[in-house]
Amino acid sequence: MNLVEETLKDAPKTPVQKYTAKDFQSDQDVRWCPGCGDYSILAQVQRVMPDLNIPKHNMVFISGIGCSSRFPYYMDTYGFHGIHGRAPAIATGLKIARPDLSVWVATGDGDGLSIGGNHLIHICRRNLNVKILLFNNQIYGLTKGQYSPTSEFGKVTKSTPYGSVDHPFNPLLVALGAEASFVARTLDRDPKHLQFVIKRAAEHKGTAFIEIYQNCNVFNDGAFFTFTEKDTKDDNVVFIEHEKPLIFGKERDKGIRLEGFTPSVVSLTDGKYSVNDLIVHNEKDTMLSFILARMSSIPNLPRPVGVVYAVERPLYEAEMSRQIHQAIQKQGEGNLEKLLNYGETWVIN
Amino acid sequence: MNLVEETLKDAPKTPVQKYTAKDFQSDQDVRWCPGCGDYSILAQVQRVMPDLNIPKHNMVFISGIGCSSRFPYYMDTYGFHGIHGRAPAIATGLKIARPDLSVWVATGDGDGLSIGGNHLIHICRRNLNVKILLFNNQIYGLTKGQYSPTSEFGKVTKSTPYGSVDHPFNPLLVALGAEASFVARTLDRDPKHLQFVIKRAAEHKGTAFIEIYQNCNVFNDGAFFTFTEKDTKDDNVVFIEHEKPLIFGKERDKGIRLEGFTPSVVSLTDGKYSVNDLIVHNEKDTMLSFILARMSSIPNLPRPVGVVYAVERPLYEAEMSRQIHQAIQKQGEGNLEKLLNYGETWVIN
Amino acid sequence: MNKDLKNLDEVTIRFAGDSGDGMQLTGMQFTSTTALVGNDLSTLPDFPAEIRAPAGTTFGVSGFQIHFGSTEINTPGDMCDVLVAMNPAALKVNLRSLEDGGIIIANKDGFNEKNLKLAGYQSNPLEDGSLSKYQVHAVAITALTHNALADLGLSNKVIERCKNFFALGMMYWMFTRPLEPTIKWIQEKFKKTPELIEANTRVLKAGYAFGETTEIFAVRYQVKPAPLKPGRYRSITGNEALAWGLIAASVKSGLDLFLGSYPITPASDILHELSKHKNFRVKTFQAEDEIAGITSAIGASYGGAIGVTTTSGPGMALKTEALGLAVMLEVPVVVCNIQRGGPSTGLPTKTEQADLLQAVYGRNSEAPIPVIAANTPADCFFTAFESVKLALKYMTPVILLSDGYVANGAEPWLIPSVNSLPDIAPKFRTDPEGFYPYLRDEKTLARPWAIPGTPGLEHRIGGLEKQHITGNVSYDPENHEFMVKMRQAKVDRIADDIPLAQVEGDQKGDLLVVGWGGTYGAIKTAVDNKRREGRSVSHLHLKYLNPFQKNVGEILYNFKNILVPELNLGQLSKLLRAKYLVPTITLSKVQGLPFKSIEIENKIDELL
Amino acid sequence: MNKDLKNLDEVTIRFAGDSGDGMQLTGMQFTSTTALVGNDLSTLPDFPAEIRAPAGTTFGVSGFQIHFGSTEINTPGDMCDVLVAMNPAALKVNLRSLEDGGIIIANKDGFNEKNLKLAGYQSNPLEDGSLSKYQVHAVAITALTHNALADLGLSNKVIERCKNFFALGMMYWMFTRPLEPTIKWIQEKFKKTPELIEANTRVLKAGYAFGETTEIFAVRYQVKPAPLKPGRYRSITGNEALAWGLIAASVKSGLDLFLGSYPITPASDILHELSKHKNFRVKTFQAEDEIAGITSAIGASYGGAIGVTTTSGPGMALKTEALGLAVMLEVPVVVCNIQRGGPSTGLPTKTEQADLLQAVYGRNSEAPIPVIAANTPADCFFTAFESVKLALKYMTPVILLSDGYVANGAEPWLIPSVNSLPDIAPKFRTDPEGFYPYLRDEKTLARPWAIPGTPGLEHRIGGLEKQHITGNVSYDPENHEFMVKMRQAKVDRIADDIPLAQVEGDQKGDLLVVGWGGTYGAIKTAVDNKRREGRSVSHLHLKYLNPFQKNVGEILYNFKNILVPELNLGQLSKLLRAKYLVPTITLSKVQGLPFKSIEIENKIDELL
Ligand SMILES: Cc1ncc(C[n+]2csc(CCOP(=O)(O)OP(=O)(O)O)c2C)c(N)n1
Ligand SMILES: Cc1ncc(C[n+]2csc(CCOP(=O)(O)OP(=O)(O)O)c2C)c(N)n1
Ligand code: SF4
Ligand code: SF4
Ligand SMILES: [Mg+2]
Ligand SMILES: [Mg+2]
Repeated sequence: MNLVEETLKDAPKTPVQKYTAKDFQSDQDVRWCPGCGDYSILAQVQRVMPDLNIPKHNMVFISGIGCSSRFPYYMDTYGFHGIHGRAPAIATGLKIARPDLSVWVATGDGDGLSIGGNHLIHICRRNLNVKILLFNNQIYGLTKGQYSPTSEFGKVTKSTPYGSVDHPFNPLLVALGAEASFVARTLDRDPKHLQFVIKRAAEHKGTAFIEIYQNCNVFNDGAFFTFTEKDTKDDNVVFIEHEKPLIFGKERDKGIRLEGFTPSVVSLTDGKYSVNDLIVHNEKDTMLSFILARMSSIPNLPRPVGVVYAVERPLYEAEMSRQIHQAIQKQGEGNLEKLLNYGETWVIN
Repeated sequence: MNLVEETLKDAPKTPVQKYTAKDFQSDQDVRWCPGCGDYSILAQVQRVMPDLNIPKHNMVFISGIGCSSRFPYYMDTYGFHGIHGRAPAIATGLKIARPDLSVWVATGDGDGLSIGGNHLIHICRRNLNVKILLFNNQIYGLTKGQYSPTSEFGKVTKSTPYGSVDHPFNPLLVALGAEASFVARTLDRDPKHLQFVIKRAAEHKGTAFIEIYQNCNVFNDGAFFTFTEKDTKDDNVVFIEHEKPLIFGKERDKGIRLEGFTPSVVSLTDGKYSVNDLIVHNEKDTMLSFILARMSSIPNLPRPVGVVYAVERPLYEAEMSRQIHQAIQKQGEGNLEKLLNYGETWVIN
Repeated sequence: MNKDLKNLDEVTIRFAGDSGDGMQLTGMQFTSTTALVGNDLSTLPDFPAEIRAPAGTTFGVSGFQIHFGSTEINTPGDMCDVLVAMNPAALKVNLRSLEDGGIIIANKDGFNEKNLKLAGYQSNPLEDGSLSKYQVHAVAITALTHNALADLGLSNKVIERCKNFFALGMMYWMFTRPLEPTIKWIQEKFKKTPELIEANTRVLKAGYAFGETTEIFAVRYQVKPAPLKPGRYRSITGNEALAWGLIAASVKSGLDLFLGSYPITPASDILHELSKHKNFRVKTFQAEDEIAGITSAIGASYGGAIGVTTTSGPGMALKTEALGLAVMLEVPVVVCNIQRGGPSTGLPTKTEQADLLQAVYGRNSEAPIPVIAANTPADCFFTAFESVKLALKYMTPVILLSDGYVANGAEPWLIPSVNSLPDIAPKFRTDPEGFYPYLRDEKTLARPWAIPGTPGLEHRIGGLEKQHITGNVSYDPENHEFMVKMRQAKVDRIADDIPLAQVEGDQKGDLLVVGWGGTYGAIKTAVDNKRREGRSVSHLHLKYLNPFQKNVGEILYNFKNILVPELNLGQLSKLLRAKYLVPTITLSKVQGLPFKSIEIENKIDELL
Repeated sequence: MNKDLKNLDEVTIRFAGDSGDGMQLTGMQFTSTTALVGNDLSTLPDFPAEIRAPAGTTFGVSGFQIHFGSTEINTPGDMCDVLVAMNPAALKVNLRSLEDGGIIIANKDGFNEKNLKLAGYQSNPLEDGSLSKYQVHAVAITALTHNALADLGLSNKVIERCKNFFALGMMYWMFTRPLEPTIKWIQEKFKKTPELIEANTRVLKAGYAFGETTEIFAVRYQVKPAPLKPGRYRSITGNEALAWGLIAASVKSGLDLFLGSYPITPASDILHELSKHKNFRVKTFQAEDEIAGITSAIGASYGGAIGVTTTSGPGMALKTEALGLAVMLEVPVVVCNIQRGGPSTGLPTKTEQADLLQAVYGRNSEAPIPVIAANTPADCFFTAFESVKLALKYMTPVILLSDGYVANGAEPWLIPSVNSLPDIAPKFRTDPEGFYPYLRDEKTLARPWAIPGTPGLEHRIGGLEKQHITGNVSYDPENHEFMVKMRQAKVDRIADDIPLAQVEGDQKGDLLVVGWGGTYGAIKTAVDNKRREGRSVSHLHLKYLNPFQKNVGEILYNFKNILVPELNLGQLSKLLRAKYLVPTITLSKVQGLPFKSIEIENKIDELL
């Protein structure tokens, strides 16, 4: 037993009493702009946490820098406000050292995909059991309004008065390209769905990557209103669910069908196609996940929202612990005296 | 006209005389280990260059650090041996400043996908007209044999005496996830194919990402022999060509067929399937490119080699030049006097 | 009504309110008008760290300070004479920078229960007598604004947004400034919404009239024009000046400007500014991170552009490795570090001068880089220009140090004529005859700039040690030592090229105050004041931090004591002591705030 | 045959050949045997930069130098007495480090036309008289090896690979060392291929017999055992010792060791070594880059492990930003910088000491970090242990400086008993009562280590400036200054805790030679030699570079002159001058090579 185990041996492994959302509110004043989408994300996370059956002393939220990265301050768990882009690497170190903790990363489209892109894809490929909430507001909020790697081509911002000439990342595709084992998308303005997806991520064993569409009402107001507002949402979002066909529309009268690999919208009322012609979602289908992720780049298709991909594969930290366990089993607990005297030695009298 | 244009106005835009491969050999002794796969890559690049109709004074090879990154020293073009992982960023700056140059990046699996992963995905998304040769030997060569982000799970190396616990990247998938406009794979030991792919990349307008399987005979000998050696190659590699079915095998008696999205090997001789049942490659099909890229991760499938994906989309540097051009057209060439006196000024007598 | 008209030499005013109250705009209008009437001035905006803090809270207070006068003005003022406070939080935060006896103009309507509570007041300070040592004018600014606009049918929200102009109007009256410049500005700004022209103009005039007609202000002030050098002036912030200095160097040199940068406070505005000037062929690349920012700039320089990168704090730290590459490659890149409070993320919106030792020493191995610093907002223009000049002439990276205070501050600037700017005459190598990539110019020790595209000059460079002259990779021990010393010698040689350091004041004496960068104004003011009192004190301000100017040692030895005020724990001090073995006295302030000149004066008093 | 047996106090031998010739192995065997017979010794391998340079070229030469004696040995030797050269390139490269009159043992068979040409010789130096000032023994090593193995039916390739043992055998004879240890090693090493046991043993013996029986060597040497402290010894390299020191600290403290690292020469071997010791629960994480290396270590430390990162040159540069974070967070991480030649990629396989100023100053803003350096290979054990101890006690990042020379060099090490190692007794905070994340220990000023998983201690930390005690984000000016000074004070306070600096030699005198890190052996040898000549010279070697030990100033003031030999342009000098205002004389060497003691002796002569 090391000193950490020794020290924490009596700490409860499950919550002693049933938490409420309020238990997860820290004593810090929340300082996002009034109206910011971050508030809702915070509220939903705080609402979901009691359901996870994890004592809050075992939870850690780690972030980089950005408005979104202020998140840890507001959670009454352990919190670590890191440096720009490096949260996944900090989380990796912590999770390897302490597989017993529930480790969460809060990041932004700039933090996670611009400066931090490399750590993000590496944590995905390694598959540490860390949950990543990427607040995508398609803008740099904290630095007051430059375009981000998810901003649309041609976007006019402080740093691109003539419009940006950058082709944006598709965050889901980046995560899938790095072979993340869990990839999902949800919306700041859909509390239920947000809660659902967070819970699913928490249950997943492995790196869970969640893109959250988040409104920055100060520098990029309404970027996702088509997908989040009442009057347009139903016709522009398809909520995907495992083993369910892709149906959407205010009247649930439209669906997504594949022609070859190309998804297209079909009407379920004009007699041409029925529910049976539609894509049936399968979270474990790698290729389907690419098709769904790509849909955001194809005009006139609704935006898929939900758990796009979820498969299990070995956990990095578990494999590492296994190696250590095996080494100890085979060679015995390390003996310092033996180590220092290992190999060739000689005695001078 | 700026000083660069002024200075270079008389420089030939096409080669004055027909080059040979030898013209591209610099005066530096090549210092890779005898037998290293890098030699062949160098030779093929030198062989292809004369066909590109670009004067060598307009060519620049940029690299990071690694055995592979010594590449620029051996090319009798302009060469820039950068720092570890940053070649794509250096190339981006150069290409934006000088769209007239033919800019190439030579990188390794460590240089390009470990430390340099972020710059790599960002150059792909931005689509600068830069050619990237990634020498994948699934090992860190220059630092004498640690595993790399493409090394297989369980690999025993100097830094992983108990076997690595990292799930490797699939380089093609990473590039596709970043929406690279040209993605290909080729082999150090197949000179013709290597030449072909390099030429195709050179012709492509946009970022071209080429994964080259490269043997490190000192630290990872034979990593790709299944795919490169005579007796196994035909049965383990499928050479993909635009608009051609995926046939392979020593006797060209096998093919790849899709079941749903799942590729599988079928025999063309057992009467069950014919050529018409096979995947026909289409370089422009995004979804197909993912299926082909994913094949390397599926056991018992041959390795696809060739141009996996090639589409055109706007060039970053061209868009930027366009904005400048338009600004000048609209506002006239910048006038410093005017700038300094722009806006509110006042006179003190 | 006839009111007293008092003459003043100088005044400091601070406008303070909620982030949404338009205080920056108000301050800038007051500044423009004040400049137009011929005062010398200096300004300092003071942003909250939060983007939009909830209204009424102390951490959401936004301030703008202007110091103007009929004499030379070098700082935005230590303490204010007048504080305009739009709500209790603004009063609370800023009261400590108000002179005893100073004037408070408070928006009475903003001091409601909710706001008082948010600001943490138990009782209303406008009423509880706690402000008795100030001259308090509680004006119902909100109500008066409503009155003025009553018949226009505007929404409450729009009306509320105009109230800052009421305050501005009052101040224009109080300091006898004309309304016309601001009215013209309103007309331009709102040309698409005539109702806003009408509304803002009315409110501005209403504020002015309020001063004129009501009883509450007994006195009115006049600040005569300052004896400024004749010529055309403009107001300019440090970041603007820096951006323009780079553009000027581009125009003068005939080279395109390339900026590779990643946004970071307080440097982002340089990126914003430069990205506007595409017709100067300026190419701005918002990189994926700071490393790509500098390496892209190196790539661009290698290609024959002026490669520049701009950053601050953590961003500067990230550029460390690439700076070493630039040293090895000997390519001209300019790295602008707009210093902010640290360490780590620190105090992103606050100023500090604590990156000096990093700039001079902060790289692996011996990697000398020239370092120069900007003294004032307008001086950023010259400093940026000079940085490019040195970088091109010596084929070297150059670090330009500015800071949050200089970057965001503004001052009137005598617009230079383009012809008066020094020439920059870079040359690309074109002759293959006798070309070697590391064959140096005898005088400057610079290597040739041989850009890709030049027939016959194909060559290869990189971060490994290179052989003298040929530039080939070399592991030869003697060559390495030679090259290490060569790179150092090249930077040292710049000392022969730059003007000698100038002491302001006597050349010998009891005390020399040595500063660098943004402390210029505060030190100058302090030293001038003390000299006026007859003290034997002089001022040396170092723009060149590496190498030092040739006569710095000589100057130091001429004084009995050396005081070095710095916004750090004594970094310039360390450099001076190590180089000249002179004892120095450090006056250190690390509060995210600039020096007040009084702080320096007090220290001078203590020492003399 | 009866040959002369001469006694020697000390000898330096260099084995040199192609990268493939097994010179490192040969050298290490000679070292083991020499240690076993009780000599003191010091070794230095000398790798080529290329992985496998083409055979026969000068840049592919691999060398191994061993200096051993019956007296105290502190360096691998300035010049060698014996050079074993397996081919012309090996001769060419190493001749300049051979003493005049020294012995050359050359493999005559390696000096064929092709190899001569590859090495750039016009004629055969073994025959053209150009080596007349040395004692040249040209031995047909290859042929003799073939002869010895003629009847075994081995392939040419295998036979060729044995020839280094012939050379080793000859050297064993020449220096009267026993063959048994190596024979035992051969038996162990090749236990799966008995034919190789036979072959190598035969060749070894053949080499020995060759010395014994042929006429060419007239003399044989004996080097008596050194009066070493009694006890059990082992040979250890710097990187091994460093790794083991970390493990020892882990065992002693009861904390798991976490290494986050990215491979880089010459630091990679620490990663390799630590990754072997999984049964000590050591977790090694090969990160995607150096930034992930250190930030993962910070994450692990935050979680209650000993977070360590190891790197060199460009890698250290990349950690700059994260070091600032560690300063702000006040978490214990140990950053090991195995310095190499720079700047930039520089000379990756060569040694240098030029990262000192970077370690002390190289971060944005005021970010003080304790810096300690290893003096010798074995000292790396203690230094690593001490680094962890300080990091844990003061809750601070610590920078450990080693260098390529120390890292790859080896020396005999008196194995410490585990009980003799100092205790490390970290404590995690568990009591929620009165807990504040930045409430400090009064004595050390360390903040509490409150690891996730502890009920009731949930709290939040980060890189923004934090309020004293509560650790909440604070933009308060006074608090910032307070915290900046607090962080500095905490590091300064370490000076009260560490042992005083010890002068070797007299406490007062004409000349003090001050060094740090890997120059220890060369300086000690030089000073000892000069003291033996009666000169008034002493030696002060600084292990603690930040803060300096409390009595350093006092010591410096006791000497008339201060000489600081450094493998840089004078970095320690700058620190000493800035802090103590003492004039220093820098002896600088920046060649990628360690000092020879003679170089220091010459400088001492010049000064005395
Ligand atoms: C190394 C470094 N570079 C730059 C910055 C400045 N910076 C802070 S947040 C940010 C971008 C934030 O964008 P995003 O991650 O999308 O977060 P948001 O504010 O939009 O939630 C930048 C560039 C920094 N703090 N550190
Ligand atoms: C910043 C930095 N980190 C680490 C290194 C050490 N290093 C040099 S090359 C290399 C990896 C090379 O691997 P790869 O890119 O696959 O190239 P290869 O040698 O296999 O061709 C590393 C880690 C370095 N030079 N710079
Ligand atoms: S700037 Fe945008 S993202 Fe940041 S807090 Fe304000 S609204 Fe939210
Ligand atoms: S180490 Fe491997 S990759 Fe490097 S040169 Fe040698 S064989 Fe090639
Ligand atoms: Mg964002
Ligand atoms: Mg590799």
